[in-house]
Amino acid sequence: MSHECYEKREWPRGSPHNNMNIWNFPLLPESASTFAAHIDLILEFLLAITVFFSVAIGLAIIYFAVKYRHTREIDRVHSGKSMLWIEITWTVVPLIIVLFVFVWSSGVFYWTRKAPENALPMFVVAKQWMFKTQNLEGVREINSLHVPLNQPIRLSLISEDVIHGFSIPAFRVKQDILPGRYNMTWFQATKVGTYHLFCTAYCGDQHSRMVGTVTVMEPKDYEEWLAGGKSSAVTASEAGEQLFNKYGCITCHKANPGEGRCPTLHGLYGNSVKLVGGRTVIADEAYIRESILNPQAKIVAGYEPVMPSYQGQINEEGLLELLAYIKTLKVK
Amino acid sequence: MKNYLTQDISLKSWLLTKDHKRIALLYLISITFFFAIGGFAALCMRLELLTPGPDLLKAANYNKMFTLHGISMVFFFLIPSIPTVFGNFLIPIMIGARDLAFPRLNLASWYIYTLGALFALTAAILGGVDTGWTFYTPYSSTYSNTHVVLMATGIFVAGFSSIFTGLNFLVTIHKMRAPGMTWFRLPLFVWAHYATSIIMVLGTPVIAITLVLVGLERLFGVGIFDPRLGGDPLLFQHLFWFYSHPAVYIMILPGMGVISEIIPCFSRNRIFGYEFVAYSSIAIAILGFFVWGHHMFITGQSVYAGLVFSLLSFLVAIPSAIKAFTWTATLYKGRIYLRTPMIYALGFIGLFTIGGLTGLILASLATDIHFHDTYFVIAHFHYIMVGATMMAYLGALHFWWPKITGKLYPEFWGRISAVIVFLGFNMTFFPQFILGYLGMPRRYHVYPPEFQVLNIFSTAGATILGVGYLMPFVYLIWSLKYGPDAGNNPWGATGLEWKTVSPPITENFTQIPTVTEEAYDYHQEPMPDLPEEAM
Amino acid sequence: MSHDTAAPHSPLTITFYVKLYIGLLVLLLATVGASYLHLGPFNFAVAFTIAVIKALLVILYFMHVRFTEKLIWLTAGAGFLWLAYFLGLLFNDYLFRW
Amino acid sequence: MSDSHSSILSHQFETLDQQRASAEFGMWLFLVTEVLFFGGLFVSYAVYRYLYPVAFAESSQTLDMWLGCFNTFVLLTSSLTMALAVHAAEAGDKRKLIRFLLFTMFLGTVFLVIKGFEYHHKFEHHLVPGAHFEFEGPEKEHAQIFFFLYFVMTGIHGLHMIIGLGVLSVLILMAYNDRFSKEYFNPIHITGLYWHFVDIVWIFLYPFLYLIGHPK
Repeated sequence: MSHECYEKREWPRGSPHNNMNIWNFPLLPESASTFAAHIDLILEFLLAITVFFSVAIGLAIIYFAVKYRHTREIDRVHSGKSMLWIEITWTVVPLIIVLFVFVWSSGVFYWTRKAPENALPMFVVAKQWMFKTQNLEGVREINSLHVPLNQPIRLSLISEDVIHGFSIPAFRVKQDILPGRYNMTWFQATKVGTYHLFCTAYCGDQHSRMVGTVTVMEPKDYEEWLAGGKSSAVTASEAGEQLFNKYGCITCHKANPGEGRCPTLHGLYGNSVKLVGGRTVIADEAYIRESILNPQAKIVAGYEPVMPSYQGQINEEGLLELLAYIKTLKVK
Repeated sequence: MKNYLTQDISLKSWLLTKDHKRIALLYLISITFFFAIGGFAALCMRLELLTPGPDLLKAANYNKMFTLHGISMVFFFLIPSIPTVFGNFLIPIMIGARDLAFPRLNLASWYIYTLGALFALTAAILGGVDTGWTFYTPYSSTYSNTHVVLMATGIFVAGFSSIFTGLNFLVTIHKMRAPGMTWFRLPLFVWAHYATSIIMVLGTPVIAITLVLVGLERLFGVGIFDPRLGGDPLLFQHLFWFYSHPAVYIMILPGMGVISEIIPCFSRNRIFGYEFVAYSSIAIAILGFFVWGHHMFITGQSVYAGLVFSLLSFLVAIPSAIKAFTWTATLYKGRIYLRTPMIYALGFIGLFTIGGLTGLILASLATDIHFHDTYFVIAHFHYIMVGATMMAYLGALHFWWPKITGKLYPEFWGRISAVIVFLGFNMTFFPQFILGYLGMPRRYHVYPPEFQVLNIFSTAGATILGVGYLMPFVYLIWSLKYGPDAGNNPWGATGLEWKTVSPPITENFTQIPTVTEEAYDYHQEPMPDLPEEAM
Repeated sequence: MSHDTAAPHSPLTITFYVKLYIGLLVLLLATVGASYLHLGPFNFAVAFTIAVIKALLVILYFMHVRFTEKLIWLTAGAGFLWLAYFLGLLFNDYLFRW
Repeated sequence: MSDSHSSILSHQFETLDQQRASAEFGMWLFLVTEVLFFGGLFVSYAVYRYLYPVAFAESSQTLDMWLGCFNTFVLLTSSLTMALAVHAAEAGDKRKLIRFLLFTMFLGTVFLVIKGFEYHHKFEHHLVPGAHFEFEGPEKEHAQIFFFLYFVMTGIHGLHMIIGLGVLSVLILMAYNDRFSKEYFNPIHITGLYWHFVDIVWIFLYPFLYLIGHPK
């Protein structure tokens, strides 16, 4: 890895570097998602607090240092006792401020964690050192993600090796990507353009080259782009269906309950499952993933533990495609 | 009468000394060495970051540099810095004791530190480690091809040095106080070290066992963090930060103690609200244990845990704020002398305030999404750990230099260097706040070109900061030979350490003193003039 | 200085130690016996409670904490309290993961 | 300060009582660090037992609960003999002191020998985590986590026992050389604290590792 690789990297358009004037550098990040304004507002409030107290303390120090400088003759008589009301004031006032910010900020945070129902699912599989992205239409990209404008996008993220980070500063979006477990994030882009995508969790040698772009397009352009990429691809759930047949899942998991040796997967996603031992779990992505890789971990009540493990046979992308397929299976 | 330096000057008497003051000097030399190593690594990083491309270092070497910087600065410089040098030297004298409770254990701590340091240095010389000082799994346990186990061993070993130092301080402060030295007559420096020691004793064992687990996982390929084997990599982060967040308070609390000594002395005023400062140290030490999860808001930790940790993190801000207000209020109607230690102390307040308040932005869940793992975090914790702690460390070095060596440093150069350090520091790290806001991730070896100008500012500032750090190194050593004699109490300060001779005798006091007054018994009286040749 | 009481002697007799020891053995048998019962989640609770009682007996009597200064109570308590805090805050994560 | 004291009172202390209280407090602080040291393991244990309850129960069944029970009995007995040793030291009875310390060492050694047999059994049955790990049952990986924790926890506990035995042998030599008296037996007392603490760790390890699920 040398200069060569670096030179080839294309930084997003709009990068001031392209203007050949390095002094024209930004001081504020782009704001290109629905989150940006909300998070920035909290930031601005906290910055105002920071500036206010820093300046107040700084000025007080300078004022006292000048006024009570040792060479000056000035009245220095004071009781020398601390005053309780002052102590209480400067304990309670900051307390109120931070509690206010806590409530406000936590509300926004909660919003950023819960994707809306109508969000468009997409997948990100990270590995040293690239992001592999895929949408439901089956278009796969590397270190690049195309999304339509004003459409909530829900990303399921998983890593094949170490912990990575998924950060789009312009959207105020960041989520670590863990191996072995799905993490989720979502956003809704509000401005057409191309933005930085960074890996923010240190992941080894080429960490700083694990970067990419996110391109926001008008819905119409996005459709065109999809059509261009789709020609050779199948959709994610079609790919999942192929895997479903290839690995023989279909022989046991039948469409109707009670037909096969195994529970039906139709209508499974998002519903509760009764397990041996009386526990129930919600069939979310994590549960379905575990049931493929480690089927004995949670046995559905009324069934024998006959399913073999698929650990090491299906890769992360395959699992995500299977998930996409299973999610399409509705009750017949 | 012979003092502790001239009592016996053979090398053997130094290497086998049980005198807390000599052990403090052994530590001073060791940690200065590690400060130099960490500083060198920082210099390499800043030079590399002058340009967006890879120029000076290969990616792998850059990664090793920031790891070396982090490990030597955190584990081998900042954590031991003020406690092992100034705490060791001063706590027994301040409370009116002849030594720490366990002098042999104290010496053993230094040897344990040195052993750990040798492991770490061996790892660095054999090719270094590239995991970052945080050793996140599974990268450290499975994927990294560097000397992780050796380095982890070094930190594991050095951890016991920290545990034994904390234990020694706690026993000493509880059991060795002179007659009349009640808890509320203790200097706040001692309170701060008491709080620090609590963290050392309660926190350090957890990082020790965690590093053992990482080492086992790496050596034998089995363990509890590898997700391929059903492990949870986030558990490592929990265990790691359970120690490493409180460790931040190990680094800052002793500094707060130093500032609480310097400010009253150079404003010739009692400290404002003594009890509040004392209790806030303890509050910080205890609350500091309950906030570790704020390093994991966006790692996949549960949202509920995030809420709890965020709230607790906000609460830690309160005792810290109390301290900053209190120090400022102490200046009111004082008689203020802007001597070198005071300039450092006032700089400390300013930088600590900025560092602390920007911490709120990271404790707040929503804003942390944007700032997590960016240069904003780097800037924030450098304001605390370098801005504040290093200022306190240098302030302490100047304040107690006359006591430790019996010599005065050149005041003029002291003031110049204090101002240079302050300016250089701000120039280095302020641009990094903006870089973080723009989204520049930390630990990046190459970066998008629009970030270059701010990085140039930062590197330029680092150069100035480096000069600021080199100056005391030169003139303090110079003063050992050429500095004028300090006398026993050049600052007209209160506190038992100023009532003994400079440098103190081996058992500190000819007779154990009886304490009859509170700490900081200042009455706006003028400070003694420095001799001409000290200016 | 020659009259200081060098070592406070605990008021415990050998007979007391032996009785305590027998009590501990009874608790050991109880914990083994309880493991044969099918109590669901309470199996753990019972085993844990018995272990805590055993540990308390050892700390209070074998380790003489019952007869020492407050500081030792506080110190001994702090260790276990911290462990409890650690577990409590940690399970804020594990119990509530989505 | 009398002559008999000057040899046992270190220079930094004023009185023997101060010295004794400092040593005791110091040892307790050390035990607190030990609580947190083992705490890291207990916390990890709690997390994985919560995540993989079935695997933990099934793995636990492969341990011999009666051997574990016997070992608990051995350790509790050694705690008794240690307490009696301290009692003898308080009375200044050198002969009894040495005898009880030897008893304690003997019981500690018995514990380690039995532990050794258990380890040997695990090796023979491929229950040691690593390439040769074999486990009948659906959750092999999770069982491996149980056995990893089992070996680390009991291993570190065993290491503490070995250190304890080393300290005990030094104490016996010191007692033999008349280094202790009614006035001065700090080392016996604080070693006793350590030994009891190691016992306490085992009191928790036994039900946590051996008694999950129901014996068949």
